[in-house]
Amino acid sequence: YEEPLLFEHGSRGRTGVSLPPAPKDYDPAQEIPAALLRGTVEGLPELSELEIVRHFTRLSVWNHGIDTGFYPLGSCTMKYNPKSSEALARLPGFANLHPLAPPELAQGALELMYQLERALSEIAGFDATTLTPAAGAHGELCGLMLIRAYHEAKGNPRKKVLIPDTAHGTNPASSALNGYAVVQLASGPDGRLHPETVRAAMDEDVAAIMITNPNTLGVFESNIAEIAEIVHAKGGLVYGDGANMNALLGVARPGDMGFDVIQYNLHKTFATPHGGGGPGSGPVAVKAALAPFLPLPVVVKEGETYRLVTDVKERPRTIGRLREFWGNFAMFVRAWALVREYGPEGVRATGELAVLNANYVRARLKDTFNLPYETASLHEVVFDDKHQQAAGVTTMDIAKALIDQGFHPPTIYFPLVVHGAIMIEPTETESKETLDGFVAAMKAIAEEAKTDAAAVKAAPVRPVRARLDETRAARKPILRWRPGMKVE
Amino acid sequence: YEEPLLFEHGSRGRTGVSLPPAPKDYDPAQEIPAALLRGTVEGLPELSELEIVRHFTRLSVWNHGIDTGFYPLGSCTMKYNPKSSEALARLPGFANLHPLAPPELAQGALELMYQLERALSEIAGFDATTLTPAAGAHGELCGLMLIRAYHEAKGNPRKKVLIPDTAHGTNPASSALNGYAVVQLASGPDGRLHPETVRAAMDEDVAAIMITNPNTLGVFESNIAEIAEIVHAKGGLVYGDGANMNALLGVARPGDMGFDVIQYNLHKTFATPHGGGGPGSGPVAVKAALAPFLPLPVVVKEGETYRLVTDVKERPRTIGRLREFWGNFAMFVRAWALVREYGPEGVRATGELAVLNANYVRARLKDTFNLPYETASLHEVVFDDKHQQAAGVTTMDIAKALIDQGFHPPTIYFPLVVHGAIMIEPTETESKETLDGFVAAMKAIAEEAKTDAAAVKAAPVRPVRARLDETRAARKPILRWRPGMKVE
Amino acid sequence: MRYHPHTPEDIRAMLDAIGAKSVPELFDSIPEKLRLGRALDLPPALDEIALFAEFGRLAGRNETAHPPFVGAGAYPHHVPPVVDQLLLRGEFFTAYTPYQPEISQGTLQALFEWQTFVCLLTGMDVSNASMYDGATATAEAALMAARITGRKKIVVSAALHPEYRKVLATYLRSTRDEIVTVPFGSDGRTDLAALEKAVGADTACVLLGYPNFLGVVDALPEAAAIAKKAGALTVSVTAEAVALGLLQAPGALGADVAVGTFQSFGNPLSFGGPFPGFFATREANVRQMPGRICGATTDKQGRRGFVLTLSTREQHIRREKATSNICTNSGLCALASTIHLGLLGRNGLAELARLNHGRARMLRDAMKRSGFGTVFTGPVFNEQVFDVGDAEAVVARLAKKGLVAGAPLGRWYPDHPRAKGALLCVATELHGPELIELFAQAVRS
Amino acid sequence: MRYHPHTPEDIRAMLDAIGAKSVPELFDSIPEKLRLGRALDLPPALDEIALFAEFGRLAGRNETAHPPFVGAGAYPHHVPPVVDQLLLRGEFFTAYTPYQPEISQGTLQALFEWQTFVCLLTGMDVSNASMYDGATATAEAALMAARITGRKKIVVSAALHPEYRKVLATYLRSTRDEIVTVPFGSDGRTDLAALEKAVGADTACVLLGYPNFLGVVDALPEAAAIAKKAGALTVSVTAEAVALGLLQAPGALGADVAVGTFQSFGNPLSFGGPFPGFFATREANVRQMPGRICGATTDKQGRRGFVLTLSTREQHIRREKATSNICTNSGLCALASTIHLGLLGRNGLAELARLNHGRARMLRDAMKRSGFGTVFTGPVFNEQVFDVGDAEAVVARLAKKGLVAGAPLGRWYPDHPRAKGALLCVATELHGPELIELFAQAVRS
Repeated sequence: YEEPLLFEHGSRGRTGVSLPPAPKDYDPAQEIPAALLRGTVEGLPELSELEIVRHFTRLSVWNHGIDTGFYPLGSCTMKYNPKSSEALARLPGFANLHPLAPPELAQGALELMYQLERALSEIAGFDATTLTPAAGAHGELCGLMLIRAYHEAKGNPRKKVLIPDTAHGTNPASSALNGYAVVQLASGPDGRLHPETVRAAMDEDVAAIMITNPNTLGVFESNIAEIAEIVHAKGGLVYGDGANMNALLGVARPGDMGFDVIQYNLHKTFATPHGGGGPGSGPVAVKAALAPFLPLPVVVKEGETYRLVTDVKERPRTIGRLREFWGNFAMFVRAWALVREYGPEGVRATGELAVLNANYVRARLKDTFNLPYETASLHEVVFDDKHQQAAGVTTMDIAKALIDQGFHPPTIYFPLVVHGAIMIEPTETESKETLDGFVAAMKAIAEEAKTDAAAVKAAPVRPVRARLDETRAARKPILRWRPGMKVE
Repeated sequence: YEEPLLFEHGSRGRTGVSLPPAPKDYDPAQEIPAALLRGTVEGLPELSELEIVRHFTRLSVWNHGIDTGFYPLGSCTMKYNPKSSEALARLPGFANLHPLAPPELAQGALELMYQLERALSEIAGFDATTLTPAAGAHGELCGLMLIRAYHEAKGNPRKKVLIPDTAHGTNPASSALNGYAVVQLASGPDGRLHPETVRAAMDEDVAAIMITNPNTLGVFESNIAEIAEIVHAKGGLVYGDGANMNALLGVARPGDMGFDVIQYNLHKTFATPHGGGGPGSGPVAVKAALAPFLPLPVVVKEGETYRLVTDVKERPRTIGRLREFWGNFAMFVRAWALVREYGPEGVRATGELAVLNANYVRARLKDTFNLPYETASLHEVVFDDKHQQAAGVTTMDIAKALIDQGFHPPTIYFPLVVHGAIMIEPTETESKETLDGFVAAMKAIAEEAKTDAAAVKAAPVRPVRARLDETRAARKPILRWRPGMKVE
Repeated sequence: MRYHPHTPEDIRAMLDAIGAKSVPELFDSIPEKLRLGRALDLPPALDEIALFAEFGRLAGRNETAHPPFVGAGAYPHHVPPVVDQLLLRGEFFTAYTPYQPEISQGTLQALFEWQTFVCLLTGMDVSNASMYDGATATAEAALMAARITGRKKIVVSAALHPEYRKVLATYLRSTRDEIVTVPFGSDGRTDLAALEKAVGADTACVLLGYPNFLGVVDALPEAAAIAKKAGALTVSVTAEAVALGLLQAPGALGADVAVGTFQSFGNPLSFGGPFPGFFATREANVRQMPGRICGATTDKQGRRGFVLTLSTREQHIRREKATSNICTNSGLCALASTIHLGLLGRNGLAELARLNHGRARMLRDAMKRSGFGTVFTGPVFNEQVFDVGDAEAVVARLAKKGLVAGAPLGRWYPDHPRAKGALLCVATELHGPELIELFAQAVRS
Repeated sequence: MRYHPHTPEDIRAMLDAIGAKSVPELFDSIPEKLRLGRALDLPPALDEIALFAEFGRLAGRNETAHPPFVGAGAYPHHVPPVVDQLLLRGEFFTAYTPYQPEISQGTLQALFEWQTFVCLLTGMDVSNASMYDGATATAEAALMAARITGRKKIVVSAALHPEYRKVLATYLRSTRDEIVTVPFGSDGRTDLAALEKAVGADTACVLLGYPNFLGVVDALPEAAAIAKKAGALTVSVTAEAVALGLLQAPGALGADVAVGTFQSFGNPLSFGGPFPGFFATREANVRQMPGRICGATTDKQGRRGFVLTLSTREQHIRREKATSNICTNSGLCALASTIHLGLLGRNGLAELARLNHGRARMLRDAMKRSGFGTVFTGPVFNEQVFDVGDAEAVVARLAKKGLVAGAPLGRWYPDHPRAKGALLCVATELHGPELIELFAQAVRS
């Protein structure tokens, strides 16, 4: 079936809500200047509740979600989102709590934030954590602001940030947004960053190095301690992109490796739902030297009472505010629920099984697909399309063919250091049978690439749409509905 | 994709729950004889929570529901199930309330039942209502038991029940289950039951007549008052099958037409969800003469306090208990929510718009499909496949072809008085556009029946399964999974 | 009106197509004098916010801080939120009975899984797709036994749930089948000597609770042997299905029919309903079973699929000759049980059952420390009867504290010598050690 | 462990396939001295029942009987349950960013609808697929204005939400753009004379709340005219988007950028987040917009479909040259708003906005009867500032009664002459006549 846009059906005067009547004696026009008033908004839909329900129910089934199948997007950590957490986040005491409620009416929420902060500090090996950033990239921005504030306090904000070529795009973007020039560092033939590369680039103008560990090849940066020493020796700081924290849970801690600051992605490591693109939550954990600069608010415990510090006077060196309120609290609830259900053993098992799953996929596929780096993998593994190129089948084709097999494709064409990268992160919540099914699908596609490349290139045929024309979308952007709109 | 049975996948030792540990010091074997104990149950699935979520999420999308599209099943009243009602039924004060909680801890639930009973009495025009029956057929059984008790109290339970040939199958089945012989009455050429037919069959052995009004042809039994007089004159009672109450809401009341007792189907008229076959709720409303016989419990209000009467001593003439507890309370909550949101105007509009929708479909399709009865329709309309037979296309084919158009087929081959019946009940929650789409689909199928009958007979091709072999299912019944089961 | 999509323009256009002038005209087939001619006397319409306020008020009056300590046919259990979130998928809860199998495979496969769960837990060969509840399933079992044996006498243990027995009596009133009730002994088990005496060549079936209403694991194997000797069927009735994770399957102990409710799996208490009744029996009786049955078959392309089958037993085909009049059943409740049982699985069910048994032991110990012993000596699962002196007084006193204390047995067994003090209490996974302690203290003070 | 499917057999088989002896061996690439070597110091694992008990305890400490009377950037509104039931569909909430459009059309079409809603309400040409929240959207708007104009000075009204202004300051700290704050007058509107003075050839943009933090409908057309004359952009900031159902669209009043949050549509308060930030602007600025954008296109067969587009602006393509570093946004919150706006529709939105305005008037009358006047004279939507004598004392006193009373303005404007008594209060569809009366009485007594 086809489902029109909300704006393309309905009938004048229909509604999907049941509202109390407006008080009779008040007319906005008596108070607000006519020029500032509008009538009903032309173009808004007019639909019954059933029509809305059908619309979104029908739309939903055009999506692949973790709940419908395997979702091995590398660097995205698409693990199961517990339904318990959804129920807990909806408890009226959380969902209906106003951010400006007096602290005596918000003690439960504050206690939860306080406990989650401490747990995140412990898990990554740091001294303090702020929960306020909205997502991973926001956490990076926060971390770089802390680094800038730290250097400014020493009299010189410095100019540059070192970033390896395997980094997520957010790393250079966050640096630029924070006024730092980016120096890209080449990783070695083993997929790792080498101390000599860092030593060569490091000088007194470098504010920090940003390192993802394990990196986006799934490889542990085993020189991290030495690299940190090199950077620290010149007064620089070491920033950790925590997107891949899932690999280390309970096994190793960035704070024990020389990192000064790291951001979490609760929507990756702690299973808060990705929601089709957000919301996320990007807490930032720091060593004591950076703690005075943390953004507000800060949760403090005084006796048995919790309180939010929001006044700069109490934290004069703070970088200030990053959000209109305290952060994505509903995500804190979900993440804390997971930590509480797991306990220390469960958290460690999470990291171990994530690494086991990735290594299993690697072992099963390494004879079929090219492995550009032989180095050991942790939580994810990167292949490429080298073996399939002869038949003219590319990574894009392999991805689309996987769709027809009922799997979400891995992350493709990233990291940039691998040409035609196929980046697979299974996560710990997937069973061996699911991985076996995925492996079988990948092998079947590799086989078909040899025997019938055209069929692979015609994929996907099963979903509601075939390959979409992205060039057309960008060349003549149609970014909203307008009356009479036709896209053919 | 294919989805195995729960019992066909999984791995030994896997689980989908998180339970507290059992107390350490207790061993059931010390208390319960060994012969009465079992180990773990061989064959039960062993799956993680994610596997369960995927299993049922995937299964669900193989279903058509009201939420996915139009569902014009005649006699089933497949109207929109409000999501508000789902939220309300889940309020902890309702969902977690034990049926044997002391009345002082259940006043809200009792008040709701009391108010719903009164509303149902008013809507159908009766003196008292019992909420206890589990579904429509259970309500019929209850009503017939009341009739039997009434006659027994007069000294003779009588032997027969008169039932028109248009009746639902539950009517004769309920009569038989209650020990009455069934006498079938022929409806007239106008689809109505005629007084002379009743007069001819009526005698002192007849306990009651069961009438559905409007009947399953969607036709109002306009002779109802006279028929009731005939039956009453011989000491019989008039039972109303309330399956089609939707047609009369706010416009006319069975209690004002001579009916002595009627059952409701809350899952039809009051929008409680059908749930893939249940649960329903079948309250029974009666005239004062039958009230003393109502089953227990009865809700009474004493001052400002509500109480359940469960003791036969207080109601010595009761037919007794029909359920282990009080009835399908969670459905009462939903039905009462609808009545409260609608108010008297909304309830009446419901009936009016249901009838408008049915008449609109009738008007739009009557030139394309044969209308076996010309008599005016109320909430549903019955066509047949007479015009399509020449091409060898049957009602079954038309139904299956509708599936490919994204619609649930109407009720087919019922009522039995129409050969190849196509029984359409749109309900009031469907929009004109939806009806227009359905009409267009029906016309397209009629057209295709002329030009390409084979294509119609090959339907459905879009769903997850083609036509299923029902003969095979009945001939060699496979009614459960067994290890190694193959169905090919 | 958010549920009525009709705009004035829509109505006018539709009336035009019909050829009618007004909506009331569509009701011309109803004689004027049979029309209501006034507005219904119902409370005025509420907007959604007012609706939630009103229902919040009603629900609030029933809220308690702790789970109830009463079972007696409806059991307080934890329902994992995942069950409800899956149930709320519109494709499940807004679907009708799966009469069009091609677009109902979701419901049908789930029902096939439900039937399998019922068979696995009860040790039976076949199960139907659900009944209204345990009590009506019990009545249907007795009717089936009478049909199969051609006999009239139904022998029932006094320890079978009293409300189930009342429903049985209501159902049998018109068929004039005879019900004979057999007493229970001081161990809370059915008196086998009395049973032996009651069962004869005229007996259609013997009905026993397993566990029974007193919480006791009744003498099912012995009762089944007695019934078998007389050519009667044995019907095992289970209201607390979690017990079947610890206790031997009724089918393995000689029962011919197993009925009851799976409410404990995935279904909230909801003041007593709806609950998923179950009905299972031996292969030989399949064509005598009441209710819908789901079966496996193939489609035109040879793929496995599911359909409702053996419908020649049912009312919509056989009318007055049907095995039962049941039509709508408890499909969604059965789905909830199926999901919950899927989550529990082999180990989870065993653990949950052992946990329930352990919690009942914990309650017994706590009550003992409070000075209260049990009334019956037979083995129990998660329910037991305590002697608390004055059961009704305890219930009333604890209600003031917001505690639902238990079921005073005197309401159903007024003539039992220990009726006054007898309080039937349950303990499940919801009753943690602190709560059990709090309860035992509250009963005393 | 219900979330870890690995059985011991699975692990052994997988290790065999890998050729490893143990799971720890898989971590050999981590130098021994960098490993933790101890268990994490976290609270012990909880089973699901204990988990619900613990979170019930935490949530219970924040529960109040009545909706809060404070808005100040987060607004208490009724969310129809249908919104949440649709959001809980796993296909929506467990999906990632729609980078594979063929299997993400559900999310993509909904985002296209979100963008359309944002454009219709703000009167803008283009919108992105959402921002973190209103404050960061405001900061991004200032950065965009600086990019477009090549100018450094950001002029901001003191009546713009103070926390939004703080976030703006944090964001601009590294770019060394200058922020100039313009005061507001006794009517609660931005002082236009001061604005005129502050805006010049060096000004990138003017930022105004609409309505502003004081609840007042600010002088947007006049401010936009001043900005336009100087070649600066006007940024309209709306935290209470319901107002856009009553107030003229910012785009129609001369704004070049409209930002803020649609929290009021479909998103619970959740102690302040997550909320759906929005960002809309004129067509000409589309390639300077931050964040993801969804666009319409066709598939290979010519059918309309949707994709994320113009991604050359984004970090994953452009890295340090991107318009913003934003990646994850507020997709699910935006979906909630889209569903709620779909339900409201043309009439519902207008009604809801008028209802909110009426309730604020009702509150003003009730407060007047209690003896409390308003502080500012300008027109308001659903928020207004009352003079209650000692605002902090009132808040503390009402908290004891479980009422969340409002936001004492003195926290943000300590130097305002009437700061001590000033209490910012909201009234929405959730605040019925009785509750408003109760509140006005409680403030007095």
